[in-house]
Amino acid sequence: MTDLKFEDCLTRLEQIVSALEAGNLPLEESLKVFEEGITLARHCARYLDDAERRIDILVKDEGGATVSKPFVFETEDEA
Amino acid sequence: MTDLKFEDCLTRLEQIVSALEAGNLPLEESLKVFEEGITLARHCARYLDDAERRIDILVKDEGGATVSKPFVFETEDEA
Amino acid sequence: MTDLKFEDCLTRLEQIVSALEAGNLPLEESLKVFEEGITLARHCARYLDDAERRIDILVKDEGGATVSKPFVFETEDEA
Amino acid sequence: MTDLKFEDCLTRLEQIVSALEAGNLPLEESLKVFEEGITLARHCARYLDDAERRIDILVKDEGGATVSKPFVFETEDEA
Amino acid sequence: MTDLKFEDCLTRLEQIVSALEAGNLPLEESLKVFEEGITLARHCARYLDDAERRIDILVKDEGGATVSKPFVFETEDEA
Amino acid sequence: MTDLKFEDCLTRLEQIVSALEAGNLPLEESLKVFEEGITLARHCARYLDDAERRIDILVKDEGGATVSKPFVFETEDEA
Amino acid sequence: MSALSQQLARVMEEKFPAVWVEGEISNFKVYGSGHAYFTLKDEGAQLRCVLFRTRTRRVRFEPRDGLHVMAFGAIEIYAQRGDYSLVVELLEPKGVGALQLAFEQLKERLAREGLFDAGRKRPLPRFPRKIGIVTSPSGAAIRDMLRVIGRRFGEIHIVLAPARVQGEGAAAEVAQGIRELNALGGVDVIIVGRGGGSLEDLWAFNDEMLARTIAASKIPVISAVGHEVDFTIADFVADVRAATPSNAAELVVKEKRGIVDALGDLTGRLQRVMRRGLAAHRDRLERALGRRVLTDPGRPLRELERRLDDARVRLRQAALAALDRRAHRVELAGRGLRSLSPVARTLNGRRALIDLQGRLERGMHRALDRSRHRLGAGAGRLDSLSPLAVLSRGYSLTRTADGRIVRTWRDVAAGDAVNVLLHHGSLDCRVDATRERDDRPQV
Repeated sequence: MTDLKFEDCLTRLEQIVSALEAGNLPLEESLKVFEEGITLARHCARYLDDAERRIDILVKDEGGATVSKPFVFETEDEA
Repeated sequence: MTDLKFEDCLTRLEQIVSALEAGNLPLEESLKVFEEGITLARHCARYLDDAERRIDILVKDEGGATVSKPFVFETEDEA
Repeated sequence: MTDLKFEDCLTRLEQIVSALEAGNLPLEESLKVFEEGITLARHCARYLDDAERRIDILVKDEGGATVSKPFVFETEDEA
Repeated sequence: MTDLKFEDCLTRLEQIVSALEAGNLPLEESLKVFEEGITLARHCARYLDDAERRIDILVKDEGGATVSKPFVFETEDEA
Repeated sequence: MTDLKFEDCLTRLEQIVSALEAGNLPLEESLKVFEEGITLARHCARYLDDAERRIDILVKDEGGATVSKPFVFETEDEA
Repeated sequence: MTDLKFEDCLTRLEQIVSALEAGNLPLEESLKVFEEGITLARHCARYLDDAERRIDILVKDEGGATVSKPFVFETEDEA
Repeated sequence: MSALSQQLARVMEEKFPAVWVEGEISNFKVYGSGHAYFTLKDEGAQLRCVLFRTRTRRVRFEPRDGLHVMAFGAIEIYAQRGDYSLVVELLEPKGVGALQLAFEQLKERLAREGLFDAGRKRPLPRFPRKIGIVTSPSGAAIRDMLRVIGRRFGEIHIVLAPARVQGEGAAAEVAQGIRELNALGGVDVIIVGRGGGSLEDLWAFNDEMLARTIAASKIPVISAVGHEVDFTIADFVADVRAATPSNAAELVVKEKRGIVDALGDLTGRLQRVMRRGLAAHRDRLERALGRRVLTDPGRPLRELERRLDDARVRLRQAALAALDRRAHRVELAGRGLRSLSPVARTLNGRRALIDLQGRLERGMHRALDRSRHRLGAGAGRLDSLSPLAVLSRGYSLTRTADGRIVRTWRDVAAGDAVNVLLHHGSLDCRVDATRERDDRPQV
């Protein structure tokens, strides 16, 4: 999952949800993709939290130096 | 039964029920498949319970690290 | 009689009973088949007892480990 | 008479009775066959008693070991 | 951003606003350009404040020596 | 700007004002020329303040070189 | 020949020492020596004329073919060519005045040279710091100019180059003044002029040399000669012509009030436009900053969050639904399985077995009964057929030791052991004696 962007993650998550909702997957597969989905959701949520925090900082940081750290969607591996 | 996946187990269980319903089996065979069926049903139910628990855990475990143990249908032998 | 199944035993028993009921057998023969019949009946009964017991266990044994011993119609010789 | 079976014994007894009823036998012969008839009758009765006992035992012997001794019509000589 | 002039900064800021309003950017890109936009806006505002102050000084500085320091749009890096 | 004539200063000032009023200059350029304009305006004002009345007449000295001397207008109108 | 010629010459020269001749100039030519030769002609005659270099100065106009002139001079004979000509002392244009003609001619020539071209005209400095004036220090012109300048903007440096402005040498003095002011340095503009007067008075300003000096001046020159109606060559060659000296001063020196006002105006515009520009930029910036994407940057995040939340809820529901579907199947199968428990089969089997066992036992008992019945029948009949039945009536049966039945006295011998079988029991006896006869009644 290392190179996936947020949007890709979210899309993948939604695909997983659709696939699960279609109900054609074998149960083990369902559980596997569910777990993947949970991991993706957690990544996405964490990224969104992070993004929100950074936006807050940016917006409030009137006089301060800009945070130089770029917005990168970080995967679990790197977290 | 070691290599059977959940779906295979469930399918086998349903086949057993059908076979028993057909009523063509000799008693010994009936007993054997009944026993197999009971074992399968119990496995399946236990697997489902376990899966449900894990789903709840995964869903609730917002910030925690993902449980790395995969969903594997475990047979009696390995239990 | 070693390889006879429950159904075969019952069939054999019916043959014996029929033969006995026909009344054509010499007494020694009658006694011999009677004895065989009794043995068969006893085997069958014991088999049924065993089966019922096992079924009870299987059905009632919610959480317990499944009895791994298979249902085999055991002959006298092996008893 | 050694090799005679129960049925043969009974048949012989009935021959003896018939022979005696015919009344053609010299006394010694009559005495001999009569004596033989008596012995046969006794043997047969004993055999029957024995058979009945064994039947009873077999029927009642619910849990006991099967009597391994076969039903053999034993002659006087061996008794 | 080092070599961007005020106008370029403002234009870039407006482009960023348009791009953000179009809503076609992936989230990471959005955040990146938002950050860039905030930085640009802050730079521009600071530059305008500075310019206004200098204009005031120049206008009021009747007899004083002209400030020789030129108006240069300074980027963060150089600040 | 020391060597600029009052006229050049004023001309340049007019150019600057026209250029600024045309509104095509980038802000930095505007500020630069504004600063220049302010400096020019100040020069001009100082020039006007500093200007003095003086009337000379060219005469030949003993060696034949042309020199200037204050000119006194002898008519009573001027007195 | 020679004598005749000399005589003719003497006669001619004596007869025509000075004559006025009127005619039209043709074949006018100036030679390298500076002498000019031409022919005067009218309808009926031609007269060769020569204008020596020393006399050309006196000609105030430019002789040219076709000009109608009056020539004054003496007739000379050239004996060696047999020719005569008029040695011109004075040459005057016929009809128009010589000065006027000269003015027109000079003007035309200089115009041809391009000295009057508009392109050569330099703009006047609008705000001269130092003004050079070439005029008479005692004339009305300088007085008028100083008055005007003093009134308009007194704080100006004026350098006066004194020069006579009429009469012989005036043109040269004025030209000298222009050159001196050029040499002085710092002079922004030169006014050359004088007050009004007659054509003759103003003549110095029609001088060609002065015109060329004005043209050569590095400093812009204003000519202000005479009155409005007076035009001189200087007026044409100067960068600007002023109608009068006062007018020249007005052209050169602006009203101080006006300058100060203009400067103030410029300064004001400068500041206003700069502030407007800044305000416009600030507006642009504020507009950009006011856009919702910047004031509410979290909105797209919230949308994504909603999407994410939705996906999460659905994910959980879908997973649980997948489980439920299976659970239902398992439940169904389990219930079916329990309902299909082989216990029914075993009960059936047991019933069959019990039946069979009963039939087995009954069958066996019947078989046994059959046998017992046969045996009983046989044994009963046997019993009634016993050969020893007669013993009950008192008979007995005697058998030898070896079991032979004793039928006759001969079957035994005395001393033999015999056995007598009675109805009840038996007797072991020994034969005492044997007899052939016994006491039985005989038949």
